[in-house]
Amino acid sequence: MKKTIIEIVDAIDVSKTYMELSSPKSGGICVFIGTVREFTQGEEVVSLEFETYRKMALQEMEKIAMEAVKKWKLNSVVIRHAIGTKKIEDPVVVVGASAPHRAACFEACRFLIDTLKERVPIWKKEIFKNKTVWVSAHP
Amino acid sequence: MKKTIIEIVDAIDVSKTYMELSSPKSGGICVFIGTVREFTQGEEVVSLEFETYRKMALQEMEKIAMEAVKKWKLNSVVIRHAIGTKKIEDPVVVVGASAPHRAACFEACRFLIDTLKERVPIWKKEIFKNKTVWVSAHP
Amino acid sequence: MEVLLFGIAKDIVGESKIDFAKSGDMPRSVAALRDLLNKTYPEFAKLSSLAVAVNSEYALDDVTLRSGDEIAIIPPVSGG
Amino acid sequence: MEVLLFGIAKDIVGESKIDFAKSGDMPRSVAALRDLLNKTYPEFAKLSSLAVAVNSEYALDDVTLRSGDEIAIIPPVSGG
Repeated sequence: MKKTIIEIVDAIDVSKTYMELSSPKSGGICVFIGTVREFTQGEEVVSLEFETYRKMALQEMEKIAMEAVKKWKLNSVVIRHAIGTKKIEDPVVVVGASAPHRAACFEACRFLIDTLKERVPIWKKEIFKNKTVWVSAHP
Repeated sequence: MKKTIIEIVDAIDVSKTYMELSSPKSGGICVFIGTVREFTQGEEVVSLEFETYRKMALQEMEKIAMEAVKKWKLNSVVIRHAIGTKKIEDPVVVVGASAPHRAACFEACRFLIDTLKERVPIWKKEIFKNKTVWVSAHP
Repeated sequence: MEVLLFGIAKDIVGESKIDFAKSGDMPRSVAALRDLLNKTYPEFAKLSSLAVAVNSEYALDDVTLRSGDEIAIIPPVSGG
Repeated sequence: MEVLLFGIAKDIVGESKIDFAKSGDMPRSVAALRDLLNKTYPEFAKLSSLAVAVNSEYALDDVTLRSGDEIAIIPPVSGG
């Protein structure tokens, strides 16, 4: 039985991710945490605001998890994204994979975050001192 | 000032790794945890025993961290290895890197564990029911 | 027929949804919906991309829209 | 001159170090040390590889050994 945890939450507790991914069948666990960086292209960020089309986002996250489990024979997957206002250094997304060997968990973890960024309906607004920007909205 | 944490310990507390790597300058943190798997090539493992040439191991880990910080412009690096007897599912090694962007932290994290396995003087003995094996000792 | 709006799409329209039952001219396909949006709100044409979801799945231009469908405008996503 | 032993090297010799002050025939280079070990303990020749560290740095065959050096035999490493 493969374990997948898919969640959209108000605040992420990173420290529990490891226990969620631990398994006697795994030799490697890879976790990626995306956090709010204080500068974007030289401009100081005040905060980020995330919103989501929750029903569809959870469905897309579930599909991504399933694709990864199948492709890399993973024992477990976590995909957890935060929404709402996030300050500098706050975690906004955590993805992780555990597998018998390390190559699989690294590749899967990279796939999880790359694919999440491509197709999960979550939107990020950067709040600067004098303006706000919907990230990636314009070319 | 780049932060690097290099340690050889009796037991690893994985949950603190994230806070050690967190930084307002980072947008991505990648952590790899190596754990004891219950089967190796179809044989059930009872436990693993790790020993080290501590002085040299710490020196080699430090060199690996410095190489990674320089190559990927990391904000921080953790390399922590456990020694002694480890049971199924115990963490034996944690490596992690944080960087402004995710590609760098993934590549650096993979480099840290791959290079550690190649040259840090730590030795692993697999304890099976009826025999013990020094891993990689013989062709 | 209601169309849900998110992110910059919500800002462009100034509402979190458009109700086509009220306005009367309900588009019959994803392509027709895009045309209508671009005509009514020229700001949509300036976005990097614009996807449409029907019943919470990405839908190509030829997908037919029915009155019971849950439709959503998906401007460029930027999670993570 | 003491030579530290780890992992399978310790098992082969049956001790955690070799003291060449006692045995008298101290090798003068990394290559000479390897030759001596392979001659005295044929099991060393069966290992996947065998490295030598001098003052806690990997040392090539041509490195000279001095009596104050900290020397260690490094059988194939297997951390992680």
